[in-house]
Amino acid sequence: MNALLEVDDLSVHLFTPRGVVRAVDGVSFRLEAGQSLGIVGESGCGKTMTALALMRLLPSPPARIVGGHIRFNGEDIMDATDARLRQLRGSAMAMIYQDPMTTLNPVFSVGEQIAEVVRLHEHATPQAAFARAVEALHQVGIPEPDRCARAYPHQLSGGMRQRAVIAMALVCRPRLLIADEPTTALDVTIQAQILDLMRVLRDETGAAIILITHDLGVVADLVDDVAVMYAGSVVECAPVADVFAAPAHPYTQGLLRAMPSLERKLHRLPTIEGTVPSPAAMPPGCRFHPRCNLARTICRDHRPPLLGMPEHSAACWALTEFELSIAHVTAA
Amino acid sequence: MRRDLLKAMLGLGATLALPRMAVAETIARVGVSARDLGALDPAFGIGNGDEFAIRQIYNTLVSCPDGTELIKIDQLQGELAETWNMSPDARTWTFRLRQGVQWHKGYGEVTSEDVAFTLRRMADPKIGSQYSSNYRLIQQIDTPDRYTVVLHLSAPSPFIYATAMMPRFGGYIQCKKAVEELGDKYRLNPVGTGPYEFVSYDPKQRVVTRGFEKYWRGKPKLDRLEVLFLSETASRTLAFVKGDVDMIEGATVPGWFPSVRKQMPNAVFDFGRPGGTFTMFINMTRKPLDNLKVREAMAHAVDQSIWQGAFGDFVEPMYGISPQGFYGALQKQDIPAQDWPFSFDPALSRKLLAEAGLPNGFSVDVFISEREEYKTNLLIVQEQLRKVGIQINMRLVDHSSYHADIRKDLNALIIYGSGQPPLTQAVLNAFYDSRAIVGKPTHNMNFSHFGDVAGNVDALIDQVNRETDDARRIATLKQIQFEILRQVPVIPLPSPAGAWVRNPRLDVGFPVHAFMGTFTLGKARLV
Amino acid sequence: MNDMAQRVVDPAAVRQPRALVGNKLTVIGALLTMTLVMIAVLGPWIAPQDPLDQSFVAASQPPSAEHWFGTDSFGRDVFSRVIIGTRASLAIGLTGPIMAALIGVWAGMLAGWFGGWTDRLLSRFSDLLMSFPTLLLGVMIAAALGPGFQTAIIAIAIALFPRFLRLARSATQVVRREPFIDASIAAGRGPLGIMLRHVAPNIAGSLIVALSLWIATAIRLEAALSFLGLGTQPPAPSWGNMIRDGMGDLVGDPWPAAFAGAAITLAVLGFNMLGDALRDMLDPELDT
Amino acid sequence: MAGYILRRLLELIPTVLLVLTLVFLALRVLPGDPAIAALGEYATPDAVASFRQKLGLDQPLWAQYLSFVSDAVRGNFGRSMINGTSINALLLQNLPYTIELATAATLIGVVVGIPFGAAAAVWRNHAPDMFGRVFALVGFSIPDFYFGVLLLIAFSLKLDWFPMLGGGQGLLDGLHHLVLPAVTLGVVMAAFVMRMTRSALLEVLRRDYVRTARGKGVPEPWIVFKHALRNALIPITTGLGIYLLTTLSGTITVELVFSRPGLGQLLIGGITARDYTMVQAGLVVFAFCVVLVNLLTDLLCALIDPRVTLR
Repeated sequence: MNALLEVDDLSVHLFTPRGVVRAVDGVSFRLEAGQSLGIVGESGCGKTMTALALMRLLPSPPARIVGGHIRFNGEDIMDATDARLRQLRGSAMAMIYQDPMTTLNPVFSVGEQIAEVVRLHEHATPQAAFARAVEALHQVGIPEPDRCARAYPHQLSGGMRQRAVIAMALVCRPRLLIADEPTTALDVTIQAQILDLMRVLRDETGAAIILITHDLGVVADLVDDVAVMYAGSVVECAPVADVFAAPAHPYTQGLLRAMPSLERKLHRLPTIEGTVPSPAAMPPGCRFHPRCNLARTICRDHRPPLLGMPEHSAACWALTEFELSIAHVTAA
Repeated sequence: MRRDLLKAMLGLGATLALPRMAVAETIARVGVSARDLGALDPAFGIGNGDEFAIRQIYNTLVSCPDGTELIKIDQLQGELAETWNMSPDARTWTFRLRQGVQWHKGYGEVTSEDVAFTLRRMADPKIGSQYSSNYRLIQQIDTPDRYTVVLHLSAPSPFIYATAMMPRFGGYIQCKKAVEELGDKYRLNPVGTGPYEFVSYDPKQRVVTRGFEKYWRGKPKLDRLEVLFLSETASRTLAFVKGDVDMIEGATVPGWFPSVRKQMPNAVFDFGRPGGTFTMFINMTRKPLDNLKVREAMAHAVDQSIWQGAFGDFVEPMYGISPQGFYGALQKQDIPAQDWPFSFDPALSRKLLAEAGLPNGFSVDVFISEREEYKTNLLIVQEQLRKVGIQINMRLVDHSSYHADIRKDLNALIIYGSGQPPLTQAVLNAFYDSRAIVGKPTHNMNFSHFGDVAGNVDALIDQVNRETDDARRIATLKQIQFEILRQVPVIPLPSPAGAWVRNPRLDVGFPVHAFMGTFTLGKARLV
Repeated sequence: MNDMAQRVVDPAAVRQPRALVGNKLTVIGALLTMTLVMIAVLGPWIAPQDPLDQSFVAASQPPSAEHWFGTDSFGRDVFSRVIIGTRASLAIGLTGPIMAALIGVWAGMLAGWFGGWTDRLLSRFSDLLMSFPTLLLGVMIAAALGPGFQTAIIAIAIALFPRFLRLARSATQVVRREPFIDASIAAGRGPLGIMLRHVAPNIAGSLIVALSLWIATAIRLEAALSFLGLGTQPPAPSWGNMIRDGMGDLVGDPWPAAFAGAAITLAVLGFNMLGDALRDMLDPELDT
Repeated sequence: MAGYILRRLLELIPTVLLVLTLVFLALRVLPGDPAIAALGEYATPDAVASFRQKLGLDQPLWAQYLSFVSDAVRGNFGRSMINGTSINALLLQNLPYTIELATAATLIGVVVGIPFGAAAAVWRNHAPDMFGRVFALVGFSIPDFYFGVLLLIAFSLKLDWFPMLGGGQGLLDGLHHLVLPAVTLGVVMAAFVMRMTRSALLEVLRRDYVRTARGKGVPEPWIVFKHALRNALIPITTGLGIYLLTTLSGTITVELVFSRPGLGQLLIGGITARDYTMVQAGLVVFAFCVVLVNLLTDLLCALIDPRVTLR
C-alpha cells in the first residue's frame, strides 16, 4: 500500500530579475496516512515553498516547480489538470496559513467562507452548508459559533480567526492538512491552545499533518517525525524523539544547542557561526560546510545525499566515518 | 438592512420619462443662431431668434411686399390696414383696418382700439420697450370708429410708417384684452393675428407654433412651425445637412457658404438685401485717432474686396454710411474718382502716417465681442491694418459685457452691426447726430463722437427728416454723407445680407430677397 | 516572511528606481513629451509660414505640398498654426498644474501635518472648489477678466488645486506617523524643516506622477475652455481655439480641427504615458 | 443608517450657503448688466432703470442677498431675470437630461471599464492588457467635445442611426437621443475605470486571502470576479465618485455639441446673459449634486466593505 504522500527530489526555482534562486533543491520525504511530519528550519530555508508546492499554490511568476514528483495517494499531482487540483484542494488536502489577519477575505462573513468549501466539494444547499460551517466552528471550540459565523473577520480576535481558518480547512475531512507556521503570529498562550486543538482534531479526523515551523518547541509534542531543512534541502529526517535525543547532522545539533532551556543556566546562548548563504550565491557541495566545524574537502566538493538508516537519515559525509551513535538503534 | 439600501439607490437613478406628443403632421423646423428666447412680446423681442418667431405670430399695419424690401409709400402692401394715407403736411396719418380679422386663442376681432392701445404701449417709457423712441413722434391717436385710426404727429414725418408700423422694429399690433389679462405672463404667451399661433416654449430648446385656422389670408399649409435655438454653428450646420432642420440662419464664418453649398448642392440660399449696417467707428477723442491724416491712412488700408473673397455673394460693398439698398444711400457712381479717403491704397496710407508723425505706425488696444460676426470682421480689418504698420491689440469679451462697455465710451475702435429700417435717415439719427453721442442723456449709438468732434450735421439731419419732396430729400441725404465721410469718423465694412439657407423641400411661396424677419411663412408648404 | 521589523530608516532615501528605460511606454511617452516641448520652444523658428497671414484665395484647402496640413477658413497655414499653437497649449497645460501644485502641495502638507482647524478649513475650502465644474469656473473668470491666456491658467489652477491638496494631505498624514519623523522631531527639527526634508521627498514620487497625469488633464481642459471661446484668443492659435474655429465647417473642411485634435490627443497621450511609467516605477499604489 | 444620511444632508446646508454667498458676490462683481442682456442693446436708460427697479437690483446688496437666501432656503429660486420663466420649472425640465446623461455615462464606464480592467489585470502584459492600456490612454486623451462631433458625423450624419439634435421626448425617443452623448462621455469614463480596476485588482490579487481561496479549490473566474473584485470595488468606487464630478463638468461641452438640454446649458447661458437668479439656482443644484454623489459613494462603500461603519 503506497504512502499517503511521497515527495522525491522536489525542486522549486524562483526566476527573479536578479537571477535564478534555487529555493527548494531536491527535497524528498514520505508521509503515511494518519502520520504527522514536522518540517523545521530557519527563515528562507524553503519550507514554505515546499508546502505551497505540495498544493500547487506557488505564485506562478516568479516561482516554478522545475523537477521531482509529488505523489498523493499514488497520484502524481505534478501532471494533475487544474480541474483535478481544484477537486483535491479543500477536500482531500487543505492548508492553514501563518497570518490569520490576512488569510480570511475581509468582505465576506466567516460562515460564508467556510460554507463555500462545503458547497464546492459536496452538493449541499446554501443553508445546509452554512449549518456545516457553524458545526465546524463549534468543533474548533469557538463560543457562540452561529454568531461568529455571521461575523466578519475584522470582528474576531487573532486566535478566533486562526480557529476559523482551521475549521475551514477541516470542514471537508481532508486526508492531509498542511499547517504553515500556524501559531507564529499568535502570542504564546493562544499558541498552546491552537496546538492542543490540532492534536485533538488530528486524533478525531485521522488527518495526516505536515507542520511547518522554525520553532523546535512547537514540533516536540505534536508530530511523529521531523525533517530539518537548510538552504533549500532536507539535511536530516528522523522520529522526533531521535532528533532531540541524538541529532545526527551538525546543523541540527547547532539548532538544538541554540534552544534556551530552563535546566541549563547559560548567560550567552551558543550560536552557529556565519549566516545562512544568500540563495543567489549558494556554496558548492554541502551548503552547510562553511559553517560546519566537521567540514572536510569532500564536503566542499560534493553534496551529501541522505545517508544512514531509512528511519533516521542525514545529509552529512561525517556520518559514515565517525559512526556517530544513532540513538534510534537502541530505541524500540 | 443592506438590501433596502440597494433598492433605494437603484430607484434614484431611474430615467425620468417626459410627456409625449407624437402627432403625425407636416412640421417645418427653423434653426436660429440664438442660445435662448429673449421674449415673444413685440416690445422686448431681441435678436433674430425672437424677431423670426414674433413675425410668424403677429401682423403689422403695413409691410413690404412679401420677400422684398420695397419701402416707398406707394409700393407697400397692407396687412391689418386695408387703406392708409398721409396728409399733405405729413403730420396726420389715417389707417382704415381690414374687417373680420380674428385674434388667436379666441380673443375676438381686431379693432382700432387694439391699434391705439399698441401704439401707446410701445411709446410708454414705463413699459421700457427698446423701440419706444420710434413712437415719440405720435402726439395724439383718434379712433373715430371701430375700424379707423387717425394719428397726429408732433412733427412732419413722411416715413413714420417705416419706423413704427412695419415688421422687425416693434410695429406689431397687440391685443388689448390679452395684454391686460396676461400681465407678466404675456412676455412668453403671445396673442397675435399672424399665420401661426403660439403653442409652447421649451427653454433653451425651441418655440412651437401651429397653423392658425382663422388666419385672414387663409389657413397655412404647415400644421406646425418650430423655431429651434441652435447657437453652436457646427451642430446647426450638421442638423441642416442631415435634413433634421428645414431652414437655418447663416453663419458669418469665412468659407461657410461654399462649404454648405458643397455638402448640399440643391440648398436654397436666401440673401436678404439690404442687410444690416456693419461699420467700424473710430473714437475720435482718442490719440492718435483724433488726427484726420491717421484716420485717412486707416481708411486707405482697408480693401472691401477682401470680404468678397472670404464670404462670396453673402456680402456687398458699402460705399456710404448705409447699405446700397437703403433709401438715400450712396451708390458706386456717386463716389468721386480721386481724392476719396476710402480708396484702397496702402502706399498712400504709409505716406499719410509718416506725415502725421508716425513713420513706423502705432498700436491701439481694442476689445470686441466674442460672437462670430464681430470677431471675424475685426480679424480681417486687423490683418489689413497690420500690413501698413497699424497694430490692433485685440481682446475678446463676452457679448453682454461688450454692449454694456461700448456705451460707456470705453473702446477705441467700435465694430457695430445693427439692423435698421432701410432708411439712411435712421442711420443718421442713430450714429451721426451729436445728440446721440454715447455718454449723453439722449445717447443712442454715436460712438465716434461725430458732431462734437470734426464737424456737425445735426441741422441738416433735422431738415431732411422734415423734407417732403422726394428728390430734394435724396440730394440732401447724399450731401450729408459726403460731409460726414470727408472727416472719416467711420470705416464702412461690407454689408452682410440677412442670410438663411433652406432645404428645397420647404417652399416659402415667393422668391426671397428680404430679411427673414420682414415676411411670414404663411404661404409656406413642404414639397 | 513579512518584515515585522519597524522601519527606522527613511524609505525614500533607500528606494532605487527600477530601470526607467526598460518600460516601452516610458520611452514613447518621454519621446512624445520631449518633441512637444521642443516644438513649443522652437515654434516661431520652425514654422514654415506666418500663422496669421490670411489669404482667402487659398482658404479651406486640403493638405498639399505647400500647406502640409492644408489651410483654415481664413486661408492661414494650419501646419504653422499647430506648431505655434503648441506653445500656447503647453504653456497653459504646464503653468496651470504647476501653479496648482505649488500652492496645493503646501496647503496639503499644512493640513495633513497640523490637522485640527487648519485641516478642516482647508479641506472644506477644497471641497467647495471641487463642487464648481471647471468649465463654469472658466466662464465666470472669463466674464470677470475677459477670455484669454490668463483666464485659462487661473481656471485650470483652481480646478487642480484641490486635487494636489488632497494628495499632499493624505500623503503627509501617512508619512507623519512613520518613526523616522519622530526621530527627526527628537533631533529638534522644526515642523517646516521636517516637512521640507522628510515629508516633501516622500510625497515627491506620487507628486511627479500626479503632475504629469494632471498636465494631460490640463491640456484637455485648455481645449474645452477654448471650445467655449475662453482660452487663447484669436488671432493667436492654440489647439483648442483651432478646433473651435474648425468645427464650424467640419464636414466641408475637416483638416484644421482634425490636426489640432490629433495634436491634443498626442500631447495628452505623451504625458499620460510618462505619468503611467513614472507611477509604475515610483509608486505602484497611487491612483489618480 | 437613516440618521447618517440625514446628518450628511444637513451637512449640505453650510456648503450650499457658502456656494450661495460666493456665487452671489462673484456674479455682482462681473462686468455687464442683466438689464442690457434682457432689454437688448438698444434699451433706453429709463427702460433699464425700470427693469432694475422691478427686479430689485437697485436695492443695496445686503438686502438683495437676504431676500435671495431666504427664498432659496425655501426652495423657491424665483424667476429668470431674462425672460421671466420660473426657474424651478426650468430646472425640473432640464435637470433630468443632465442626470440621465451622467448616469448613462457612468453605466457605460462601469459596464465596459470593469470587465476590461479585470481582463487586463488577469492577463497582465498579454494581449488584453496591452490593448486595454492603449484603449485607456487614447480614450483618456481625446477631448470629449471633439470625439462627440466625430460620433455625430459618423453615426448621425453619414449612417443616420441616431438623431442629431435635442434631448428627445418620452422614454424611447429620449433613450434614442441619449446614446451618442452617453457614449462620448462613457468612453472617457470607461478608460478611467479600466485603469483603476486594473491597478486595484493587481493589488488585491497579491493578497493572502486570494491564495486561501485558491487553496479551497475555488475556480479561477470565481476568484477574480467574486473574491478579488469585491475587494477591488472599494478603491474603484471612491475613485469613480471623484471622477464623476469631472464628468458632470464634461456634460457642459457634450450638451453644447449635441444641442441637448441640461444644467450645463442653463448655467453657461445664464452667466453669459448675467441671469443672476438662474446661475445662483443652477450652482446650488450643482453643489447639491456633488454632495449627493459623495454621499452615494460613501453609502456604496459601506455596502461593499463591512469594515466601514457609518457613524
